[in-house]
Amino acid sequence: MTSQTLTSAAPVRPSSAESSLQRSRQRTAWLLVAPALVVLLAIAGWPLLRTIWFSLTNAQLGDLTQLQFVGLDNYIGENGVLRDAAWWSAVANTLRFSVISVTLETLLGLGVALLLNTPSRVRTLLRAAVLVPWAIPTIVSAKMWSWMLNDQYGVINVLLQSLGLIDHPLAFIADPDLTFFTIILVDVWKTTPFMALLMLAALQMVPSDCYEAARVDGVPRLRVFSHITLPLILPAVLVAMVFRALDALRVFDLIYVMTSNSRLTKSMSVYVREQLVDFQQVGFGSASATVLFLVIVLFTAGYMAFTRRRMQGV
Amino acid sequence: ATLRLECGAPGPGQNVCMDSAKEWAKKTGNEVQFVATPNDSNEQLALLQQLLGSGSDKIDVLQIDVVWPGILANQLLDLKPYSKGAEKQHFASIVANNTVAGKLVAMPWYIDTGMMYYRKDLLDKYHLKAPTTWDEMTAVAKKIQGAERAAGNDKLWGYVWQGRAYEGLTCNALEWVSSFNGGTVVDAKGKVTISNPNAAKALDTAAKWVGTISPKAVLNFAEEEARGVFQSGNAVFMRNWPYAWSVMNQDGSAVKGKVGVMMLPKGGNAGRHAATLGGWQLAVSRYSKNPKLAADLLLYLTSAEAQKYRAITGSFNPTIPALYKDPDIIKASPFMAELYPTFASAVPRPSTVTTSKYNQVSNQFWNAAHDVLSGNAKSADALAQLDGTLKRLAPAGFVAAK
Amino acid sequence: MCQIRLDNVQKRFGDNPILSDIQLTVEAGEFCVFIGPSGCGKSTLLRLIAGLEDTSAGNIHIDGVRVNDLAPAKRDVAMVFQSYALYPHMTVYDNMAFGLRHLKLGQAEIDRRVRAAAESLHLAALLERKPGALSGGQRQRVAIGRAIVRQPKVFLFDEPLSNLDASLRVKTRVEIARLHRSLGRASMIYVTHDQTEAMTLADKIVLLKPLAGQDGVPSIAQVGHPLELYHHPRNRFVASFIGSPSMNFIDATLQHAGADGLACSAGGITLPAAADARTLPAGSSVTLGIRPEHIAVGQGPLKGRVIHLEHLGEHSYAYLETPLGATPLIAKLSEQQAAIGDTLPFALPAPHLHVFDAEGDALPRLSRHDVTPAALATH
Amino acid sequence: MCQIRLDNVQKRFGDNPILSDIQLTVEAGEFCVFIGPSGCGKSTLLRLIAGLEDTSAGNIHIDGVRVNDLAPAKRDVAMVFQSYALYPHMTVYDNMAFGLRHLKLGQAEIDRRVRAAAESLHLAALLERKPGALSGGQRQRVAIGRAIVRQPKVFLFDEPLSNLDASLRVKTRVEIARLHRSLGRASMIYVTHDQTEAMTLADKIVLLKPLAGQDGVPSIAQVGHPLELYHHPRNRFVASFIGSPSMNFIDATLQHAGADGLACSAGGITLPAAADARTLPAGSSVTLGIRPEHIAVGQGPLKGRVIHLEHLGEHSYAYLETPLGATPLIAKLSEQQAAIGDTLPFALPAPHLHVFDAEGDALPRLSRHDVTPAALATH
Amino acid sequence: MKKHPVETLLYYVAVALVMVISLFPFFYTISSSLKRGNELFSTSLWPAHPSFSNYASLFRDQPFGAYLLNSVLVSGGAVLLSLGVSVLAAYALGRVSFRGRGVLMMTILGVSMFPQVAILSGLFELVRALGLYDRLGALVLTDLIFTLPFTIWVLVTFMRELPKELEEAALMDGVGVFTLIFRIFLPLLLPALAATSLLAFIGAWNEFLFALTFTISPEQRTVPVAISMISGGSSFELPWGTIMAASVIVTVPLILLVLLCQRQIVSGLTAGAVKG
Ligand SMILES: Nc1ncnc2c1ncn2[C@@H]1O[C@H](COP(=O)(O)OP(=O)(O)OP(=O)(O)O)[C@@H](O)[C@H]1O
Ligand SMILES: Nc1ncnc2c1ncn2[C@@H]1O[C@H](COP(=O)(O)OP(=O)(O)OP(=O)(O)O)[C@@H](O)[C@H]1O
Ligand SMILES: [Mg+2]
Ligand SMILES: [Mg+2]
Repeated sequence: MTSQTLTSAAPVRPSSAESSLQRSRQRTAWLLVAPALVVLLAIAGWPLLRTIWFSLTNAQLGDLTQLQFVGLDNYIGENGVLRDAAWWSAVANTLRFSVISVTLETLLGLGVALLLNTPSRVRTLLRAAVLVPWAIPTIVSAKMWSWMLNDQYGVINVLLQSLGLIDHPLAFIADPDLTFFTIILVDVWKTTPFMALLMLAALQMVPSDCYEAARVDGVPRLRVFSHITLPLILPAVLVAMVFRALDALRVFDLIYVMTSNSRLTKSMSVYVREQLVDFQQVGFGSASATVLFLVIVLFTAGYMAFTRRRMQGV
Repeated sequence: ATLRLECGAPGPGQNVCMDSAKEWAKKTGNEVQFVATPNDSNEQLALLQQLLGSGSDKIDVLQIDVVWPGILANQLLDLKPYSKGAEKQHFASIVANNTVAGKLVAMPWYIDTGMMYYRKDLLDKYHLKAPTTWDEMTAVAKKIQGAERAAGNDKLWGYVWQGRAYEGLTCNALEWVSSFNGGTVVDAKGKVTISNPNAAKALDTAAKWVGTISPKAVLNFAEEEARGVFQSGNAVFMRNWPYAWSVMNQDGSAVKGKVGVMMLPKGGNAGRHAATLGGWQLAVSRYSKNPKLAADLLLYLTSAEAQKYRAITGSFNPTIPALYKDPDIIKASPFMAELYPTFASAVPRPSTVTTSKYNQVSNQFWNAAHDVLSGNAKSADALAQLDGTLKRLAPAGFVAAK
Repeated sequence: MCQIRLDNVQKRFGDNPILSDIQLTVEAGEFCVFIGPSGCGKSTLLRLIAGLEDTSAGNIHIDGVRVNDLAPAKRDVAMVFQSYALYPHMTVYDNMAFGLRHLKLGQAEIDRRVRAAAESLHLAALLERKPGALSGGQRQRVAIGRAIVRQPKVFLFDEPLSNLDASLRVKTRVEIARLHRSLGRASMIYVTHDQTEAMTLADKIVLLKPLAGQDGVPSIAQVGHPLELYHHPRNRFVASFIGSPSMNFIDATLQHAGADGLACSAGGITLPAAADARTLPAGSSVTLGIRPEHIAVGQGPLKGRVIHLEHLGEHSYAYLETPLGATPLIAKLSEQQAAIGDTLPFALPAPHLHVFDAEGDALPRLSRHDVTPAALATH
Repeated sequence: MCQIRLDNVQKRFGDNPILSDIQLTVEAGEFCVFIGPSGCGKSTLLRLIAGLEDTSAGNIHIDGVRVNDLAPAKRDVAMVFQSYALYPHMTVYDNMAFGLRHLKLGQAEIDRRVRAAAESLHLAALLERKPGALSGGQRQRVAIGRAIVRQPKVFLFDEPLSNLDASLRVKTRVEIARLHRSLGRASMIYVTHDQTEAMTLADKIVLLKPLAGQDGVPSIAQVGHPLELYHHPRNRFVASFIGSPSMNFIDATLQHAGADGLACSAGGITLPAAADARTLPAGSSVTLGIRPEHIAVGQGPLKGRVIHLEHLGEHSYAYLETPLGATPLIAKLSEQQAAIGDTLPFALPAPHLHVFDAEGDALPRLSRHDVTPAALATH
Repeated sequence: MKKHPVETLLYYVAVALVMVISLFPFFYTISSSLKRGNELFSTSLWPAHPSFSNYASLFRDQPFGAYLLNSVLVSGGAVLLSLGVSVLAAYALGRVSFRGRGVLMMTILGVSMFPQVAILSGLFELVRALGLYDRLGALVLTDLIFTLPFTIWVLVTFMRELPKELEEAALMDGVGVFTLIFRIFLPLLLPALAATSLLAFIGAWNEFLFALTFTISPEQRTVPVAISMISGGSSFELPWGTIMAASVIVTVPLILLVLLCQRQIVSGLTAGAVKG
C-alpha cells in the first residue's frame, strides 16, 4: 500500500531495461498470486457483480426472478439512496464511529502491545487475557455489555456507584447522549486486542541492535519510540488500521444488538441490512450496499494517499 | 415420508412442539425432522426468506410470526384446499390476518397479546384499585413509587415496558394509539391514518412516563429487560406478553405469587382496552415435496387436541376460543379465562394490508414513536412527518392484493 | 577524568563462561585496544562497559562511580557496533544527528558537527541516502560518524575499520588518533583484529584469550604497551597472537642454562638463546620462538629449502623446510629474490629468540628490547 | 572450464553510474581479487556476476555462455556475503547444510562436507548454535563455510576475512588458497581491502576506481599480477592505492629528460629518477612517487625532521618534514630507533622513484621490477 | 539492567488495569453462567449458589461438543487454506516488483469492502451451484472472503521487512521459490504468522451470517449459530444463563489456542541475520 520506507527491505530494483531474469521473476510472481486471485474471484466475483446488477433493478426479496431494470433510479432517483436523509445520517454516524473508534483502538492497541512486548513474568498471562475480548463472539459480547451497562440491574453502574464515580445510575445504552460513546467504548474494548496483537508482531520484528544503539546514545525512550519504533512498525500499524477501518465502516452486529434500529446510532450496514432484508428491497438495498462500498473505497483511498504522503514526507 | 418441520429454536418451547409432532408421526407412520432457526425473529425471517427465495425444499412446515403472512405469502401454500374449514374454529381476526389475497397461507397456532402485569401486593399495601385508564395507572404508579422510595426502596419504578426502537415498540405504541381511538396506523383499506390528535395524545402520555415512572433506560428495553426489572421486584406495573406469567411464578422469582394480570388501560374514559395481537402461525412451504402430508401435519399441530396439550404444558394461548372454557386449561393458567376478552379483541398490526412493506411501515412508526419518547420530537410533528413518509411509501395507498 | 576500572568482572551466557576475572584499568585519556581471537569475548566486554549486557559478577567503575546498575545512556559513552546497527529508515544525516537531537544542542551546532564528521569520513555526498543504498564500508563509516559527533567521555569502537580499504583505513585511523588527541581526556576502547591498528593506536593493548568453556582462568592474557607485548610476550599464546605472520615455534630440549643465556637442541642442532632458564633443570622441554622478520636469511649455519613463497610487493615470506622440526619456518625476505626449491642459508640470532617452558610461560629475556621513553613519547 | 568474461558491463542505480565499461576476463581456475576504495562498486560487480543484480548494459559470460538472463542458482556460483546473510532461524550446521539438501547428495555426504568445513573453520564446537549467539567473526566463518561446502564452479567472496583476527585470518587465507588449489579449476573472485590478502592470494588483481558520478570513464583502473600493480602502477591512483602506508608523492618540475633517466627539481632540490620522460617538454609539472619502504634513511644528501612516529614492533614509520614539499614524507625505519624531533639524513634512490605526468599517468620506468617467472611460479 | 522500582510498579499497575478491563466481562459471563433464575437480574459479582445447570441443559438440549468440532474444522480449514494461499501471494506482492502489483493489492482489499449481507444471496447461489450447501466446506470457502485479504495484506507488510540479503543467499544456494518461502521466510515470519492466523481464526470462529445461511442441518452447525438458536420457554424469553454458559464454552478453546501459540507470538528471530 505504502511505498516502503524500509530501504533494506525494498525489493524494488528499478531497472530501465527489463532483463528476462526479471521477467521470469515476474512470471513466478504472477503464478504465486494466481491461487489467491482465483479463489477470490471465484468466491467474490459473482456475488459482487450480482449485487451491482441488482442495484440497477427493482428486485424484491420475495421473488428475485421478477425484476425490472431501473437504471440509476435506486441511486439518484427521487427515492434513491443518495436522496435519503436516513442514509446520510447513517453515513455520518458510521464515519464518526469509525474515526473515533479506530483512533482509540490504535492508541490503546499500541499501549497494550508495548506492555506485551515488555519481558516479564506475567506476560504470558497478560497475552491470553488481552485476547479474550476479541475471542468472545460480537453478538454475545454486545449482549453482555448491554446487560452489564443496564441502569437497572447492570453491574457497571453498581460498581461505578460503589467507587463513588457517579451518584445515580446512568442509562448508558438508552440515554441518547450516551449511547454513541457507549457503543464506541464497547467496540474499543472488543477490538483493541486485534490491533495490539498485530502491533506486537511488528514490534517483535524490529531489529534489536537499533535499540541498543539508541540506548547507548542516551536517546530518551519517548524519542526512541517515536523515531525508531514507530517508523519501523508503521507499515504494520497502517495495515492493521486499514482492516480495522474496513470493519468499522461496516459495523453491524454491535450497533444492531445494542441499540437495535435506533436512528441515532444507525450505521450504513444496519441501513443496508434493513433495506435488503427487513424491507425486502433487494434492488434498493443493493444500491445502498454499492454506495457503502464506494464510500469505503473513497475513505480508504483517501487514507492511503494521506499516509503515503506522510510517509514520504518523513 | 420424511417431513421437515421448523418450530422454533432448541429449548423448552421446541420440545413441546416436538412432542406433538412425534405424536403425529407415530399416528401416521411418517418421520418428522426438526429444523432449528435462530431465536431472534429477525434472523429467523431472513433465513427463511433466503431459503424459500431459493426454492429450497429443506423445509416443509414452518412457523411464522403474525406479521409475516403478507411478507411470505408468495412462498407459502394455500391451505384452503386442505383445511376443510378447520380455520373456522379459530379466532376470526387471526384467520383474517393469515389470509392474503384470498389465500389462507397459515393456520393460527398460538396467540400472544400485550397485557398488564402488576404487583398485587403493592396495590393492596396502599389500598389502591387496579387502574382502568392510563391516567389512573400513572397516578397509581407515581404514588406507590414515591411512597416506596421514601421508604428506602429507591430502585423501584412505577411502570416498565418495551421502549427500544424495534418491533416491540410498534406493539406498545399501537396499543396506546388504539386505546385512545387513534387507529392502527394504516387502516384495513390501506389508508394511512396515523396523523391524528388522538394518536398524538397517546404518544404524549407515554412520553411523560420516561424519567418519571419509567426509567430512562426503558428506551432501550425489550421484553426481557422489562421482565428483569419487574421480576426483581423493582416495578409496580409492566406491559408484557403472556410468556412472562409462568416465568415469574417459577421458584426463585422474587415476585412469585404477588403478580396480578389485567387488561391494558384505556386511553381515557372514551378510550378502549387495546392489546396488540401477536403469536405464531404454521405454514407449508410452496416448495414442499409432500404438500398434502405437510398440510396434514400442520392441521394436526393446530388442532384443538394439540393446542390443548400446548396450553397445559407450555402455557401457549390457544387460538381456538372454545378452549378457553376448557377446565383443564383454566386450572393450569387461571389468567387465560380472565383475559379471554383481550385475546378475542386483540388489535392486529397492519401487516396484512401493507404486505411486504409492513416492516418499513413498522420501522417508520417505531422510529417516530422513539423520537417522541426520547424527547427529540414533538408528537404532532413526528406523526405528521410519519404520515408523509408512509404516504411516499405507497403513494396510492397500501393495497393488499398482488 | 574518565578512568574505567573493571574489577573481577565475569560474564557467562547461560552456563558458558565467556569472560572471567577481568581486572583492568583504562586511565583517563588512554587509548586502549582489545585484541584476541575471534569469539574470545571482545565485543562482549565492550558491551559490558557500555551497559548493554549485565555482568555476571564483578564491578565496573567509570570515573570512580560504580556503574553496574546505570543505564547505558547515563554512562556517557558512544559506541560503534560491529554490526553497525544503523537505523534503516533514516538517512545518513539523520542517523548521525539522531543521537544529538535530544541534547538541546541547537540545530546549527548539530548541523555543524554532522557535516564535519561527514566531511572527514568522506560521507558528504551520501548524507541523503538510507543505509540500504550504501556499500559495506560506507555503512561502517556512518556508524563511526554517529559515534564521533556525540563527543562523549568514553568511546567504544568495535572493529570500526574492518570494512574499509587500506588507504581509507589509514586515513580514518589517523583521524581517530587525531580525534583522540584533540579530545584530550576522552578514553577510547577499541576492538580490532588488525595488528597495525593495534600497534599504531594503542597506549595499552589488552589481549584476551578464549576460555574454551573452562572456568577460573583469567580472560586477559597480557596487558601492556604494544611494544611490550611484541617484545616481551608473557607466554606462548601472546607470542603467537601478536605479529603477523605469527612467530615460528621450535620444540627443543634445554641443554644448559646460565646467567648469560642458554643452549638447547632441536632436531639435533644446538641453538643458543639469550634467556634466563636457570629455574629449569637441564633436559626440560622448551619451545623456542622467533619472528619471521628476525630470521637472518642469507648467511648462517642453518639451511632451509623454500617450499612456498608469498609476495607482498615490498618483501616476501618464504616457507622454509628445515631440520629443526616438522613445521616449516616462515622467514621474511626483503627485496631479495628466491624461488621455490632454492636452499637458503639462515641463522636464528640468539638475542631474538624467545624461550617458553613446558607450560608455555616465557622465560626472562636477557637482551634489551625495552619500550624506550622516546618511543612512548609519541603517544 | 569456467572462464568468466565481462563484456562492456555497466551498472547504474537510478541515474547514478556505479560501474562502467567493465572489460574483464577471469580465466578458469584463476584467483582474481577485486580491490578499490570503499563504495567503488566491488560488491556490486560481484553481485552482477552472481546474478543478484541486473546489468544495465553489457554481457556476462560464464563458460562461454551468456548468463545475463540466467538465475543465480543456474550459474553454479557460491557467494559469501559481506553482510553474512545467515539464516537466523537455523543452526550453524543447518546454515551450511541447507544449500546442499536440495542437491540430492545423501545425508552422509552432506554431513561429511559440513563437518569438514566446520573443522577447518574452527566452527566444530558451534554447530548447534544459531547465528544470534555467535560473535562477528564466527558469523563470518559460517558464511564462508556455507560457500565452500557447495563446491561450485565459481566462488565469490565479499570481504570474507574482514572480521577475523590476524592469526585466524592467516589460517583462513591459507585455507582458501589451499581450497583454490585443491579444487583445481574453480575460479575465485575475491573482494578484499586487505593488501596482504590481495597480494598473497591473487593471480590477478582488478583495481576499481569510483566513478564519482561521471560517466564514460572505465571503472577498472588497472588489471594485472599483484607485483605488476605494485611495481608498475599505471597511474597515480593505482600507485597511491596499492601499498600501505601509501606511496609518498612530491610535486616537481621536469628539468631534463634522457634515455637513461630524468632529472627534476622539487623544493629547489634536484632529484634524478629512472623513468623515460622524453615525451614531455622540459618544465612540465610532474609528480614523483616513492614508497615508504624505499626511502633510504640513514645516509644520503637530504635531511628530514621526524615529526611523528608509528611503532609496529618489527619496524616503524617516521613522518619526515623535508624541504621537498609541504606534506611530510613517510619513511619506514627498520629496527633502528629514532625519536621525534631528530633530524635524519635520507636519500630517494633514483631506481625506486615513480614519475607521473600532469594527468597522473605513469611514465615508463627504466629500472627492472619485473614479475619474475620464479615469483609467478608459486601460483 | 535493573529497572527502576517506580517503573516496575507502573508496569504492574498498567498490567493489572488491562487485565481487569479485558477480563471483567468474561468473568461476569462466567459468573452469570453459574446463576439461575432470578439471580441473573441481581448485580452480585458471584452467585451465592453457583450451579452448573446451565451447562448441563446446554449439553442436554444440543450436541454442543459436535458444534465445537464443526467450528474448529471450519475455522481451522479456512485459516490453513488462506495461509497457504496468502503466503505465496504475499511473497510475490511483497518482494517482487511487477506491474499491476498496486492494483492487485487494492483489488484484494476491495473484495472485503462489501457488507457481507449484500453479497449473501450471490454467495448462496454459488454455494448451491458448487453443491456445497449444508456442508462445512461451504463455510470454509466463504470465510476465505474475509480471511484471505487480511492474511495477504498483513503478510505482505511483514514480508517486506525481511532483509533482502537473506533472499539473495537462498537464491545463491539455488533453492526454489517454494523452499525460499516456506523454509526461510516462513520461520522468520512466525510472530506475524501466529498473530495473523490467530486473528483470522477468531474471525472465522465467530462468523455467524454465512454459517447460519449456508447450513441447515444440526450436524453442520457451528457454535455461534448454535448460540443464536438457544431459546427459552417462548420466543421472547432470553435464556441468558444458557447463553452465557455457551459463550464461556466458545471462548475457552480460543484461550487455549492463544496459550498454545505463545511461543510463536513472541520470538525475535531475525537476530544475527545480517549486519547493518
Ligand atoms: N541500492 C542502491 N541504490 C543506490 N546506490 C547504491 C545501492 N547499493 C549500492 N549503492 C551505491 O553503489 C556504490 C557501490 O556499492 P558497492 O556496495 O558495490 O561498494 P563496494 O565497492 O562493495 O564498497 P565497500 O568496500 O564499502 O563494501 C556505492 O557508492 C553505494 O553507495
Ligand atoms: N547471546 C549469546 N548467547 C550465547 N553465546 C553467545 C552470545 N553472544 C555471544 N556468544 C558467544 O560469546 C563468545 C564471545 O562473543 P563476542 O561477540 O564477544 O566475541 P568477539 O571477541 O567480539 O569475537 P569477534 O572478533 O568474532 O567479533 C562467542 O564465542 C560467542 O559465540
Ligand atoms: Mg566482536
Ligand atoms: Mg562491498
